[in-house]
Amino acid sequence: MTVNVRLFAGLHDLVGKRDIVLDLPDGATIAQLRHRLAEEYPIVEAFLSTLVCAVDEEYVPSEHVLAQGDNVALIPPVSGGA
Amino acid sequence: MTVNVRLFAGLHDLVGKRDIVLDLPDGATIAQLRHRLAEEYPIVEAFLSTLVCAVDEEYVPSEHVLAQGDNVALIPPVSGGA
Amino acid sequence: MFAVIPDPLDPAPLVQAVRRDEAGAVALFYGVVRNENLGRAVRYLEYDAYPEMAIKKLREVADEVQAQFDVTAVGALHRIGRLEIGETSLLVAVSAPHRREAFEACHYAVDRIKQVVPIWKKEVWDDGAEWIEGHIPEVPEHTAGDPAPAT
Amino acid sequence: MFAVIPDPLDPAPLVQAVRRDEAGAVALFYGVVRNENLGRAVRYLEYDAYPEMAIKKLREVADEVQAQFDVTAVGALHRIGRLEIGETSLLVAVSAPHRREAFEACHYAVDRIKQVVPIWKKEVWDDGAEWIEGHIPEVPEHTAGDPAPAT
Repeated sequence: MTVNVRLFAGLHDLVGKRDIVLDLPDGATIAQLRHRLAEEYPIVEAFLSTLVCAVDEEYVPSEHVLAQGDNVALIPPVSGGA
Repeated sequence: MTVNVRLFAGLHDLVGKRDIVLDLPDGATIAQLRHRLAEEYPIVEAFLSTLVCAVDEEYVPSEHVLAQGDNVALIPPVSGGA
Repeated sequence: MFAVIPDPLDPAPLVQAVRRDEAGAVALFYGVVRNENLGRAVRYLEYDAYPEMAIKKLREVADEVQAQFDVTAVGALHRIGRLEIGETSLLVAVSAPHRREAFEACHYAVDRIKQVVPIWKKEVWDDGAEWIEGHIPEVPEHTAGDPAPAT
Repeated sequence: MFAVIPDPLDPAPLVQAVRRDEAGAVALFYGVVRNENLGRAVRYLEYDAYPEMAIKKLREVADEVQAQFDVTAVGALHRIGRLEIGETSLLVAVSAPHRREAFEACHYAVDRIKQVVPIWKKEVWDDGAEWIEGHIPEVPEHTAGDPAPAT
């Protein structure tokens, strides 16, 4: 299956794209997505420890199971406000 | 000597004037002014216990000595804000 | 910026007046006329003031806030005269490097304004009206430097 | 009123949106771009966001504030894109019957926004730039109701 992955802030700058598509086995979890991401975009690996993921605009844990076509957002530590 | 006395809020409504003039002995204090006020305007007496006075836009104690032509403001408990 | 005026209060110039390049936070307080007080329906308010002294006391409160909190600037406007429900009677703006100080100092400033500034409000209800008695301002102690009272 | 937009933020409609006849107080917070951070001169900021989710999270923070404090309404606007020194990045307005709750709830809302809303700022200095890493948002626990992880 494929999932769409949205990149923000430093990740967006590093990868140079707002959206990428990842190929994952059916029933893959967020944990597996993170592994795949590190394989395909080694530059991202340093960010993984502080990165959380969101699906359908909600933060999800590593055990969360993905479905075909899911929109996953990679959320670095947030720094809005002033 | 004479001093000018400014009235606000409920006192202004009761007396019906913004400013009155009081005749006081030379060297009179705020305490004496309060007595004289109660004599000349008995309607004001009920207010005296919570009233403070200001001279030259500054709160002053009962012992404060007045001078000819002073502008005294009678300040009921304040209730500005919302 | 400090003022006691009968016109509607405009927050924009007040906020502009307290803005500083080193201030990351501005807390702005609106005191608004509400439709009830102590369970009684309010029709409108009427504010009286001793304007010259009120402005002086607003400045003194601002100086006190500046001395006690890590803030960059303070400003306050008070409206007087007749105010309808929903209209703004008081605006207090405080800028500070950080938000905590802006909030705390602004809250303190509003508390102090209600304690020391010679402004009074009359609540007007359907069946009457009353001047609200709030705080009795502190009066400084009589000091040795003052002329001795006449006896 | 909640929005995440690239245009200058206007406080007037936000304050109007939270005004209620029973609210005697409105606390309005301005997050402002300041000229230094941690001792380093800042030239300007660049904000990135996940706007749809950011708006959703602003609403959730407002719901949380409404549940925890005696307030009448909450609104928040966040600006994104390039912001110069002195420009407003965040506006949070809270109305309440009384001032204490307005101040405390507004402060709390700003704290929570900085913890959970997917917005990021890049500081640009004379000699470089850096995306600021602030708070790692809490992630809900994996619950029994979720589909079992594939193994």
